[in-house]
Amino acid sequence: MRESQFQEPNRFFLNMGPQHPSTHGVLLVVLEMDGEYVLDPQPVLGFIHRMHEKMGESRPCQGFMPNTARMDYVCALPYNHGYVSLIERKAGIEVPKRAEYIRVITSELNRVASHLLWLGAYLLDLGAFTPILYGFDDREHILDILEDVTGSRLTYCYYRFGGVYRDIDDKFVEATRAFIKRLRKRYDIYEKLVTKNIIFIKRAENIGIISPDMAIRYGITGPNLRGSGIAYDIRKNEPYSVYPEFDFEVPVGERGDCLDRYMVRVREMEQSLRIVEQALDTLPDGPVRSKVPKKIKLAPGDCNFAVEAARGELSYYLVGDGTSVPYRLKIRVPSYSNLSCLPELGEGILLPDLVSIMGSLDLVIPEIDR
Amino acid sequence: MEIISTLPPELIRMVFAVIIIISFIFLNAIMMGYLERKIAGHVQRRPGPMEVGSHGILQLVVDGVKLVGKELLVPVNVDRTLFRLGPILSFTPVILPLLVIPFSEKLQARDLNLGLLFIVSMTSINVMAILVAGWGSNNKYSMFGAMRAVAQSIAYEIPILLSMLAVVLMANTFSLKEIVGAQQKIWFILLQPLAFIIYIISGVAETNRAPFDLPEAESELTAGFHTEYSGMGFSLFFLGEYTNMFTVASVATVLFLGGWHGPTLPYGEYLGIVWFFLKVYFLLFFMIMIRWTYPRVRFDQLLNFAWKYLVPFSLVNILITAVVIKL
Amino acid sequence: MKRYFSDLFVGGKSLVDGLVVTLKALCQPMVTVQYPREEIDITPNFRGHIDLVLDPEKNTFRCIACGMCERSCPSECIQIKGKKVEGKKKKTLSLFTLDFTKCSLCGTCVEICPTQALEFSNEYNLAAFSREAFHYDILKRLEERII
Amino acid sequence: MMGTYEDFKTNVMNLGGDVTETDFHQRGYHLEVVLTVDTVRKFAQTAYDHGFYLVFVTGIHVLPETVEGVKTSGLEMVYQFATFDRLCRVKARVSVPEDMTVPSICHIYQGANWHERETRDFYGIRFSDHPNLEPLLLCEEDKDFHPLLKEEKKLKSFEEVSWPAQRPDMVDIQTETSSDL
Repeated sequence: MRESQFQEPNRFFLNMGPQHPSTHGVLLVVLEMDGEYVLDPQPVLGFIHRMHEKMGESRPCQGFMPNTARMDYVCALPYNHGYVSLIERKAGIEVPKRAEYIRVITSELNRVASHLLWLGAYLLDLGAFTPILYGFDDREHILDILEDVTGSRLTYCYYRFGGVYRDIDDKFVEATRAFIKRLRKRYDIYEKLVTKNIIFIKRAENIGIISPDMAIRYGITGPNLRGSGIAYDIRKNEPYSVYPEFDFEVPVGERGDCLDRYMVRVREMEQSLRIVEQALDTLPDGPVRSKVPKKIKLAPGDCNFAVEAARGELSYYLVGDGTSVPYRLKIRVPSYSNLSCLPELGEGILLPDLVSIMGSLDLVIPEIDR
Repeated sequence: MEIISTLPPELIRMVFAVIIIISFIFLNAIMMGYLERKIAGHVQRRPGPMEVGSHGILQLVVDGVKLVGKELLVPVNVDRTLFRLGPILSFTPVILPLLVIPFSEKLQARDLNLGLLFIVSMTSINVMAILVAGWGSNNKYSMFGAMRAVAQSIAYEIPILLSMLAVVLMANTFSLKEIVGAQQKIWFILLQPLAFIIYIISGVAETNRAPFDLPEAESELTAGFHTEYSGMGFSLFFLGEYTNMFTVASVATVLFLGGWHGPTLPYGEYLGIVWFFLKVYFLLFFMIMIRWTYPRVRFDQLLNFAWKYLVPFSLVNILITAVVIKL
Repeated sequence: MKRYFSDLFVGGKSLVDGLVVTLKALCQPMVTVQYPREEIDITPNFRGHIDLVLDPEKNTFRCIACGMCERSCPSECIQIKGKKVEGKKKKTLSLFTLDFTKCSLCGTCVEICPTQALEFSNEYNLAAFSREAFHYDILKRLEERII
Repeated sequence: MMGTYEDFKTNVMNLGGDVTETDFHQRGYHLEVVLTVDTVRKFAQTAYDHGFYLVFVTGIHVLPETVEGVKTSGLEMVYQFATFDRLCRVKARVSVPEDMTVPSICHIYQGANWHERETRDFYGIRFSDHPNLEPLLLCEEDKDFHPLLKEEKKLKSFEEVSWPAQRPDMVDIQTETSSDL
């Protein structure tokens, strides 16, 4: 693939992936190594490239809805959210308040589910087998709650232009409140098993430091950025939906190492729960879907909509041409930019640290490959 | 029959002992495999194997049959001799330490006066097997695993020896039987708690178990030194690992937990084995629990821990022991 | 030097704490079920593949073969045909197939249907050895239920 | 050097960029900058100096036109930038000349490396001085296959896919967002 750089006899290439346990999917990282030291890790993408952007340009905008859930399947609802909001912005569709509340509640629950899965997967990368099962145990409750209202467990297609597919009921509210209570009780387990564990701390502390300047140069967003001490959250900085109505904090780290990224995500779960609680308390009555024409015309001109997905900034950029089929649909996925810093981040470190860094970046490969 | 009677009785005894021990090794691996999967399951709030037999008790037997029935794949461009030698080398030496372990007062294949040294030398052959397998596989991941195993083994042999040495100083002998005998009144774990802790930590590292399972570090090296092995080749490594665990736990029992000593049983000189096995399997349970609790340490941290904590502490321990004994 | 000992003691304690968590979990009941032997009830809101609604009054489908679902489907997995039956003014449904290998369960067809003739089935135990097994004949499935 | 919003605007204008303020609630970005191939890098440097991060780089395929006797390639590059410390999204647009080459900005924004490789995959736009312009998402065999280039009959002219020319009163309905930056 690349020119041989073997000036020194000790150097060699190692293919990590596409079927490696810690690349979380079909990602190949070609490592140039000297002993156990990684000199130059180069990710090779595109193993599950599906050209979602072309699909977006070849069918009416309603038809693209199911695709949005199939990029980041771990946290699909914010992807739904970004897309419906984009079309609503473009076509000037009003959304009932209740629908926006429901969107926020379900998106935040999905974010917690995503972080729980990440927590387990990261620990699995570090060699601990048990936390992922505990994470799954909690996550399963969220999936049950979401399944009851959305009808699917993972690749949701729940939001609709101008509202949501189905209204939530008392059962949903009750189950969600019960879940919030349950997860708060479980923090203690995670803290004792993982957060305070000396082996874990030693594996994550001072590893893979992302400086704020580096974040700017690579466009790193989401918890990976907030770990570096920059409180940048689209929900706060570029408020969309009804997020401005809720009181929540944006947790930040200090050094920008793997441990900070871990702590940011763990604290973000609590903030998401807070948002869900407030939204449930102040849930307005009313319709969940406004009247939307069967065929939505996208006026000429471009339009952008950014949302905070679990992994960072997700931007949809659409160019309309007056028909109902988008002329151009660009999807800016967070993991793509987050991963692109790996060659710089992984220079001259040990192989186990590279695994730790890749785990802490929270990569979802189908999202990167699109 | 006449030929047998002409043979020295000691030889017949040894042959019997070896047969019993080999069958025990297989039984132990099956039990340990089952226990490990069951405990892992319950720790993770799931049932573990449930399908084959009541509560999946025959799961490992079936797995064994499957492994035996599998094709032995030899990848191209490997060093065939070394590749085949690896598993054998990993399996053979693990039988020998069990020959000198006193399971009870009268159940011991052979009491060597340098029994402890014999065990130490035999268990360290295991790392040779990993090196041979890793090198012979012609796979970079395997090679990493092999190199790690060697460094890890060198680092952890020293604290193991030093912690053993403290006990040897107390008992004034290398013979395992006599060491157990010296614990008639008080177990050495009470007199040498530090040595016990050091021994257990190093023992886990020595058997390449999590959190020190660096040679096979799944998330880093896919499967480390046994990446390329299939079928019986893989299962011999598997057998070797569990037997090694058993050896480490038995030596810990002999050195620190008073071997066969326990509340008096009828036929105590034979049934002491009950106490012995209870203690061994308690330690093994502990080792399994550790595996399913902690993340894996990094390679340099592992070595740092050995050289910065275990070696100095065990040296201090020996020094104190020696001074106290002299006084 | 201070860090040397604090690592030892704080670290040691954290390891013991961790072990307590797993030991406690060891004694707690399981949270999973043995799947093929036990099954968890699935929510009635689950969205499986589509099915035709059996109208209890007419004891047949409500579909008027207008083809809205076929046209709205983003994956083009629905195929519909109607034919003229003597004595009736409108077309009657004669073929309704779903290629479930392509379906992404978005629910557009169910929502767009002017007569609410489609619903989601609750089936999730779907596995087969061939692709053709997922080419469902939805009309036939309904006819089986009519009896 | 982190300047104010006004500084940024002036600096970009000094580069020769054509800056227009837009309605954020309608378009989702605040500033639209029209650049030429010569000013792309300078603009990127200015954006970097003002603390902007790169959101994405992509292209749009429109009908080629002949402007002042020079035929364009029909491809438009779109860059989007945003910043961490205030709400400001900038869209920059460059018309790709007929030789299909645009200067790479990945020496300023390393993150642009992959975005530019992706754009090469999808549109065939080449980036001068790019360190490694190899296929990223598509495979090596598809080096000359560019999936996002539209068929001739589906192509629309640039005017057909852009907002109607800005009315003079547009600036007055500016939202509070851009004024208090």
